[in-house]
Amino acid sequence: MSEATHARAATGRRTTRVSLDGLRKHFDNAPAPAIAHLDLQTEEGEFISLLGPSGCGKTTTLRCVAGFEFPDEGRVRLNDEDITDLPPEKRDIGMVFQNYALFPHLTVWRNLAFGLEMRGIGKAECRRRIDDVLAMVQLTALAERYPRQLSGGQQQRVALARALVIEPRLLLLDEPLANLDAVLREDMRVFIRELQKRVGITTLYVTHDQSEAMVMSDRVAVMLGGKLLQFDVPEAIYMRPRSVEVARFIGRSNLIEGSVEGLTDEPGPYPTYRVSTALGSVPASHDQPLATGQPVHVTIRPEAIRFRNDGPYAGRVQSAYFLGSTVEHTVQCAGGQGLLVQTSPGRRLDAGAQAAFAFDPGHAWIISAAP
Amino acid sequence: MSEATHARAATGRRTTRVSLDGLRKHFDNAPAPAIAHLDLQTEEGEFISLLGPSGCGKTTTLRCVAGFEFPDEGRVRLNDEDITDLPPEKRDIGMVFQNYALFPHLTVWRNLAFGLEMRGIGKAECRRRIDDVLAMVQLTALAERYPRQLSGGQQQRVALARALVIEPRLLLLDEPLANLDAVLREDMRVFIRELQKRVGITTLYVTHDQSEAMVMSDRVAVMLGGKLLQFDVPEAIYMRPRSVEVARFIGRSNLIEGSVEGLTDEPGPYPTYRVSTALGSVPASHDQPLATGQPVHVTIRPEAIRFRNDGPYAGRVQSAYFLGSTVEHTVQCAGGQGLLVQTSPGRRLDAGAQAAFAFDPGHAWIISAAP
Amino acid sequence: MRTKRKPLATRVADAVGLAYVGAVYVFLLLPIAVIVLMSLNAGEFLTFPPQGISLRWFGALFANEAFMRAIGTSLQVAAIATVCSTVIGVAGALYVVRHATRLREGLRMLLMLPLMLPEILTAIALLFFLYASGVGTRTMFGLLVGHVLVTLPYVFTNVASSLYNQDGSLEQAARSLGASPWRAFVRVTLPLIKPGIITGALFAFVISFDLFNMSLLLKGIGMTTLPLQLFDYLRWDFDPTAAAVSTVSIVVTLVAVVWVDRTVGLRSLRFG
Amino acid sequence: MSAVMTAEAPPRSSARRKARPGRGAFWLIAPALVLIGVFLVLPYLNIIAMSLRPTAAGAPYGAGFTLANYAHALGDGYILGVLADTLVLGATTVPICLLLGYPVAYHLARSRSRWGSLLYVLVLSPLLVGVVVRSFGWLILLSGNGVINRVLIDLGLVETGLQLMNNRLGVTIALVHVFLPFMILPLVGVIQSIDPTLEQAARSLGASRLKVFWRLVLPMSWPGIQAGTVLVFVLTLSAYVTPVMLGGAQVKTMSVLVVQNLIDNFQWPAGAAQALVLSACGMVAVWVYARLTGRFMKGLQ
Amino acid sequence: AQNLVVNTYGGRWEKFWRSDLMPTFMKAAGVETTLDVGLGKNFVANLRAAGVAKPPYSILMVNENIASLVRAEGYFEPIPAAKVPNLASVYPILRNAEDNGVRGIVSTIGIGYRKDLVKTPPKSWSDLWSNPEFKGKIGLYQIGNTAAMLFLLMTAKLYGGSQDAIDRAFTEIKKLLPFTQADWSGTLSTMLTRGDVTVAVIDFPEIVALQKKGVPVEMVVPTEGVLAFEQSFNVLKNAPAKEEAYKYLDFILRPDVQEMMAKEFFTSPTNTRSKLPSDLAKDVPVSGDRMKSIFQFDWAKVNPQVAAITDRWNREMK
Ligand SMILES: Nc1ncnc2c1ncn2[C@@H]1O[C@H](COP(=O)(O)OP(=O)(O)OP(=O)(O)O)[C@@H](O)[C@H]1O
Ligand SMILES: Nc1ncnc2c1ncn2[C@@H]1O[C@H](COP(=O)(O)OP(=O)(O)OP(=O)(O)O)[C@@H](O)[C@H]1O
Ligand SMILES: NCCCCNCCCN
Ligand SMILES: [Mg+2]
Ligand SMILES: [Mg+2]
Repeated sequence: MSEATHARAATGRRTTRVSLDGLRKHFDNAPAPAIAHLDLQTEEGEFISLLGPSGCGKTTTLRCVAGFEFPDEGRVRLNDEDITDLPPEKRDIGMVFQNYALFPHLTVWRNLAFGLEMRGIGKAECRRRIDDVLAMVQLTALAERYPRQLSGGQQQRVALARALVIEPRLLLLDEPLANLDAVLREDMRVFIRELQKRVGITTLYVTHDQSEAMVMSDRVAVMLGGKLLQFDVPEAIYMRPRSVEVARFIGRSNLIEGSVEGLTDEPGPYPTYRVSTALGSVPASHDQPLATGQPVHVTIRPEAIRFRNDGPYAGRVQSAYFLGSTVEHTVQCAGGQGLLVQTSPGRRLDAGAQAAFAFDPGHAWIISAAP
Repeated sequence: MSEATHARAATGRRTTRVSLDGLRKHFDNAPAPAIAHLDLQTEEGEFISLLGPSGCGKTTTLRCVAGFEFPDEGRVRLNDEDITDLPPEKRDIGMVFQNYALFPHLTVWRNLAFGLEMRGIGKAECRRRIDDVLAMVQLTALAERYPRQLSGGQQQRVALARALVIEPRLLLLDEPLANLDAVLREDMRVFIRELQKRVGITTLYVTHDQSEAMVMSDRVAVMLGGKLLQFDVPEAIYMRPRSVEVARFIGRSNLIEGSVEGLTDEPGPYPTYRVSTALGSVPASHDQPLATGQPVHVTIRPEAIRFRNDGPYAGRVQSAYFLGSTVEHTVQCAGGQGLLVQTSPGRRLDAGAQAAFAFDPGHAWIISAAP
Repeated sequence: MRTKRKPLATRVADAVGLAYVGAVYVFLLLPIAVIVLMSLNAGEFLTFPPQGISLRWFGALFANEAFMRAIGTSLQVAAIATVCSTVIGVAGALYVVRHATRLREGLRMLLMLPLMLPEILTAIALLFFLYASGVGTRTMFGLLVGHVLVTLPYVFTNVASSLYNQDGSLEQAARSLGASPWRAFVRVTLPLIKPGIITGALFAFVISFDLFNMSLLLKGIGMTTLPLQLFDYLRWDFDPTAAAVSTVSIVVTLVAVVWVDRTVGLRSLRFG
Repeated sequence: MSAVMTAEAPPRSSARRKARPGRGAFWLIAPALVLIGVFLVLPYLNIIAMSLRPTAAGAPYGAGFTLANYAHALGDGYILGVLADTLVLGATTVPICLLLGYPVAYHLARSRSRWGSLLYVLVLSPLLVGVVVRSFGWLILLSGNGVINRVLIDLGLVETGLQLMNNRLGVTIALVHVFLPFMILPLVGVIQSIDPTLEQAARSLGASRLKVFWRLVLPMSWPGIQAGTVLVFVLTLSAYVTPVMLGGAQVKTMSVLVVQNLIDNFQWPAGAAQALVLSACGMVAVWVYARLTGRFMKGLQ
Repeated sequence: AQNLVVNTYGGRWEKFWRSDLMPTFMKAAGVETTLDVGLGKNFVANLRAAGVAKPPYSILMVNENIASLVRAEGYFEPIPAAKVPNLASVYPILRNAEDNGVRGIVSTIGIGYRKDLVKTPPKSWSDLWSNPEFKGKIGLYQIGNTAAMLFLLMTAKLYGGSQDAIDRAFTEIKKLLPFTQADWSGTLSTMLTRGDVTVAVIDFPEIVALQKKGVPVEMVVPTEGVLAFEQSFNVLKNAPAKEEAYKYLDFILRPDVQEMMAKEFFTSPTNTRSKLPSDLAKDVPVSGDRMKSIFQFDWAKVNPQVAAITDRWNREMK
C-alpha cells in the first residue's frame, strides 16, 4: 500500500473510471427499492453530478460506491477492479459528507492527518502533503483551529481537503453545499470545480439543485425513483431533455402538449417538425424520427421566448417580477396556455400589457411520449 | 382587547406603519454597536426587506421591534404608538423565526391556537380563524400532526400561519427560508409574498440573500455595520446603488474606478457624464451634480454588457460557464481591467476568444466617492 | 432580554426565583456543613455546635488502622467496580445504540434492571447464589459483582445518551479515510463520547464508594468498606472520628469532581 | 476488544446481500448479558423459589411449596399498611424533589455564570457524603435538642422542640436531600435542550413569562421530569439506612421490614415474598406512571 | 497453624481486638488470625447461606439468643473440655447443656440516667413505670436489638411470673409509651448525652465510656437483677480450623484475658478464677457472686416466637 501511495504522490493525480453495473438496493421495510436499476459509466477525471428530487436514491448510490451500503444486485468497479465487496476502508475513496463530519476533537491539521496515519504514511511525507493541500484550499493559517472555530465555508474546505489529502482514486461529495448560505454556496461551487480540474480526480457529486449540477459538471445524471432518466452533458440535459420529468426538474420550462404535424426542411443541427398545440402550429426540433399524429410535448425555456411586436403568438402579461438581472413574466395565451417568459430588465412588459412573442425552432424541443 | 380583535376580524386586515427613530444598541462586551444609528419608516402594508451581510445588525433590529431586546437609544413606534418599553407579549406583533420555533409538544392545530388562547379568544372564533389560516397555507389536512411529522416547507408554513392567525399589527420574519433547500426556497418566496399581499400586513423581512430581497420586497433596506446604507425600491438598489458597498453586495457587478470628465447631453432619465477609466472614456449616468475631475466608481451589471463586433471596448474571454439560462464570461480588458459579462446561451463566446463589447450609458451608473 | 431596561416586575420575579434557588442550595449543603464543622470539634463528642476548633480527630483518624484500611478497601472496590462497569456499560451502550434493532428497548430495560430492583434484595439473592455456586464470600468477588451490578445502569444511561447525540457519520468518515472499525472506534468514537463515559464513571465511583446494603451482605470475610466501618463504628463509638472520615471523603470526592470538571466539564453531566 | 463495529464484508453471493452489522457486534452486549443473566436473573429465580417455600423451625425453610407467604404479605393489614406507607413515602418524596429541584435545574440550565461548576458541585454534594454520615448530619439537625429546634427556640418561634425526626417528616427530609441530585440532573439536560427561541416565539404570540413557563417549558421538560421522578421513586422504595436512622421505630418501610425479616429474624421465605411484592409494586407503579405521562410527551420524539 | 477467622463487632470492639486481643493471642498460641467485623445477624446470614457443610467460620461469637437459633439448625457441636481447659472454671450459669457453646463475654445491662436531669434516681426496674419524671424521657432499644428482647422477657418475668407471659409484658411496656427506641447503643448514648432521653435501659460499659468522656451519667444495678449481652462462643461442626478455634476459645476464657477485658472494656469476667482489682469495682458493678443476678432465659422457647414478637412490637410500640 505504501509503495502505491508513493507512486501516486509522484504523479500527484490519479484518474479512475467508475462503473456501476446493474445496481439495485431495496431496504428492508421500504415499499420501493431505493435504487431500482442503475447503469452508469464515467470517463477518467470526469466531474459527474447525480441530480434528482429528494428520495430518488442519490445518497444510496453514493453510499454503495463508498461501501457503507451493500447493493442487493450489481457490481461497483473502479478501473475494472470489482470493489463491490470491499469494506469502506479498503476502497481508497475520498468522501465529503453533507454535514462535513469533521472530527470535532481534532484540529484541522489532525483531521487531515487522520487518513494519512491510517495508511501508515511517515511524518515528513504527511507534513508535505498536508501543507500542499492546506495551501490548495487556502487554510494554511487555520491549521491549528478546531472545526467549531471555523466558519461554514472553512469547514467545507477542510472536509474537502481531508478527502483529497489521501489522494483517493475517486472523490464522492454528498450535497456538500446544502448547509451553506446562498452567497457562500456560489463561491464554493467555483472553488470545488476549479480544484477538481486542477487535481484531475474523478468525482461523483450529489445534489438536488439543478443550477449547481449545471455549472459544475462535465456530465449530469438525472435520477428519479431509483432510476436513471438521462445522463448527458449539462447543455443537452437543459436544451434537449428526453422526458417530461427531466424538463420539469431542470430549470423553469414551458411544457406544451401537442401532436406532430410533419417534418419541415428548416436548417439546423436537428430536424425540425411542426407541432400542433394550443398556441397554434409551432416549429420544434428533435433528433429522432417522429410519426405524424404522434402525441408529444414541446418544451421551451422561458429565456428562449422574446417579446416582439411582430411575433406570431400573442397573450396577456399577468405578472412581472424583477429578479435583479432578469424580469420574469407570466403570460396567458390564447387557448388557455400559460407561459413563463424571462427577459432582461430593458425588455420588460408590465402586468396587464398585451404581448406578442416569438421563439426559434432550435430552442423549442420535442419530447416524444414514449422515450 | 377582545373588542378590538373583533373589529380586526371583521376587516380581516390590519395595516400599520413602523417607525424606527434613532435606534442604537450596543451589547455589553461587544467591541462595536450592533446597531449604530438607525432611522427607518415604512408605509402601511409594505413588504420591507432588511438586507446585509452577516453581523450587520439585521436580527438585532428585528429583536428590538419584537421586544426581545431593548434599545439603548431611540424609539420604536407602530402607527405613532411608542412601543419601545412594552414587553413582547403586549406588542401584538407576529414573528417567524429562522428555525420556525414550532412548539414540538403541540399539534399544528394547537400551535396555531396558542396565540389565540393567550388572547382569551373564544372556542368558536378560534376554530374559525384557524380554519381560515390553515386553508390559506394549504395545511388543513395536517392539522393533527406534530411538527416533527412535517417536511421543512410544511413547518415553514405552520410558522407563518401561527404568526398570522393572531392578526398581528406587524409581521417579522428572520431569515425564514435559510433552512430550506434551493427548490423549496423558491416556492416559499412566492408563497410568502402572495400571502402577504393578500393579507396586506406590513412586513419586515430579514435576509442576507440579495436575490430574495429583490424578488419579494416593496422596498429594501441595505445595512452594513449597524448602519442603513440605502433604503429604496429593489430596482433602484440594483440599478442605482449609492455606494460601492451596496453595489458589491447586491448582485454581481463590475466596479470601475475613474474620474469625471464632464457632463454630456445624451438623453435619458438621468444626466449622463463621461468618466475616464482604464477602459477609456465611458458614458455613465448619475442623478446628482458632479464636479469635473471628481474621483468616482462606475458600476455596470454583467448582463448590461453585450458582445458586439462593433463595440467600442475590447478584451479577451478568459472563461465561460454555462449556467443553464445564461452563460457567464470573465473578460480581461486592455488596461488590466477584469469584467464579468453575462449573455444568453445563444450569444456565448468561448474561452480564449477576442471580444468586442458595448453597453448603454443608462446601464452604467456612477457612484460618487463621498455620498 | 438582559439589559439595562428590564422592567421592575421582571426584576422582582427574578429576585424571588433566585432566593428560592438559593434556599435549596442551603438545604443541600446544610447537613454537610454540620458534619464538616463537627469534624473540627475540639471536644469529645459528635456534637454541634463544636466545642472549640481543632484537628485532633483527623489525627485520630489517620492513626486508626481500621479506618485507613476501610478507606483503602473502599477505594479499591470502587476503582475496580468502576473500571468493570465502565467497560461493560460502554460496550453495552454501543451495542444498544448502534447495533440493536428489534431488541433495543428490551435490552435497555434489562441493563437498567439493577436500578429497578431493591438493592437489599439483590444483595441477598446474590449472597445465596454465591454460596450455592460454591464461590462464597471468602474473596472480594461477590462484593465486586454486586457493586458492578448496581453501578452499571449509571454508566449505561450516560454513555448511551452521549452516543445518541453523536453523529454516526463521523465513524463513516473515519472508515472512508481508511480506518478499520476498531481504529474508527478508538480514534473517533471514544474521544467523542468521553464526557459521557467520564460522567458515568464518576457516578459509578461515587455510588460504589457509598454502597451500603450490598456491601453489608457481600463483603468478603475479614474485610470491610468505609460505609460499613462507619456504621459499625457509630454503633459503639460516637466520637468525631466518624465526622473526620466523612470530611476526608468529601475532600477526596471533591477533588475527583473538580478533576472531572477540568477534563470534561460538569455541565456535560446528564442522566437518563 | 478488537473489531468492534461491523463484521467483515458480506459473502460474495449475488443474491440479496445485506450489511449485517448487528451479528458481529453481538459480543459487545455479551458481558452485560452474562453479568445480569448470571448474577441478577438467576439469583432472583432462586429468591422467587424461596418465596414459595413454607417457613420452618430449625431450618432456613421447609419442604414443599406454598403461596402462604404471599397470602400473608398481601392479606395482612399491617404489612399492607407498611407497603402503602412505603409507596406514599415515594409518592411524597418525588413531588417535593420535583418542587425543589425544578427551579434549581432551570437556573443551572440557563445560567451562564462563571460559578456554574461550583453550583454543580453543590447539587452533587449529597452524593459526596456517605449515607451513614449524611443521615447522621440530619440527626444532629433534626433531633429534639437539635440545631434547628434550638434555633427556633432561641428565636422564640416555638416553646418546646418540634418533633422533626423519628417520624415520616424526618425520613422525607433526608430522602429528599439525598435524591435531589437524581432529580436535578436529568432536568438540567432536558431544559438545556429546549430552544430559547421557542420561549421568544411564545412571548411574541402574547404569552407572559408565567404562561411561557406553564404552557411551554414545563410540558417540554416532561422527559426529564419522567426520568427524574422514576429514578427518585425507585431509589426511595429501596432506601434502607435513612429510614432506619431517621425514622426510629415510628417509620417502618418495606425495606426495613424486609431486612428485619430476612436478616434479623431469619424468616427467609416470608422476607423474600415481601421483597418481591415491593419490587412488583414499584415496577407496576413505574409502568403505570410511564404510561400516563407518555401521553404528555407525544410531540417530543 | 492455620489462619483462624475471628469475628467481632465494630468500634471499640474492633479496636480492642486489633490492638490487644489478637496480638496477645498470637504471642500466646502462635495462631495467625483474620478479623471479620460486622453484626451478629450478618455473620449468621453468611453461615446459613453457606450451609452446615462448608462454614466460612471455625468459631463464631454472637449473642446467645442468636446462637441458640443456629445451634438448633445443627451448625455447632459440643466443646471438648480437654481441648479447652478454661471451660471448667466458667460460671455455671454461662455454660450450656453438653457445653454446646459457652458465653465468654458478658456486658451487663441496667439502667443509666442523667445525674443532672433526674431528681429521683431510679433504684429498680419498676421505677421506670412508677416515676412520673421519666414519662416520655425513657430510652429503649428497637426490637431488632437483643436488648429489647431481653427487656421484654424480663418484664414478662417480673409482671407475669415467667418469661412466657409475653402478653402481659406487652401490656406493661405499652404503659411506658411514649418512649424513644434506639437501634444501637451508640444512638442511645448520644440521646443520653444530648438529654433527648434522661433515663435508658443500657449496658454498663456504654455508661462507663460516657463517664470517661465527662458526661454526667450514672448507672444503677436494679434491685430485681440485671440483663446482659452474653457473647456466646461456638465451634462449628465442620470448622476449617478446629484446633485453632479451641485455642482461641481457651484464650478468651483465660482468667487474665478476662481481667484485661474488664480493665479495657468494662465487661464482667466470666471465669470464676478472675480477680477484679478494687478500683474497677465501680466501673464493673456486676462480677463475682453478683453474676447470679443476671436474668437467664430459655431461648429455645423464645426462638419460634421471635417473628411473631417482632411483628407485634412493630405494630404496637409506636
Ligand atoms: N436505511 C434505510 N432504510 C430504509 N429506507 C431507506 C434507507 N435509506 C434510504 N431509504 C429510502 O431510500 C430512498 C432513497 O434514499 P436516498 O437517501 O438515497 O435519497 P436521496 O436521493 O439522497 O434524497 P435526499 O435528496 O433527500 O437526500 C428513499 O425513499 C429513502 O426513504
Ligand atoms: N447578545 C449579544 N451580545 C453581544 N453581541 C451581540 C449579541 N447579539 C448580537 N451581537 C453582535 O451584534 C452584531 C449584530 O448581530 P445580528 O445578530 O443583529 O446580526 P445579523 O445581521 O442578524 O447577522 P446574521 O446574518 O449572521 O444573522 C454582531 O456583531 C453580533 O456579534
Ligand atoms: N456493648 C455491648 C455489646 C453487645 C453486643 N450485642 C450485639 C447485638 C447486635 N444485635
Ligand atoms: Mg441524500
Ligand atoms: Mg441574524
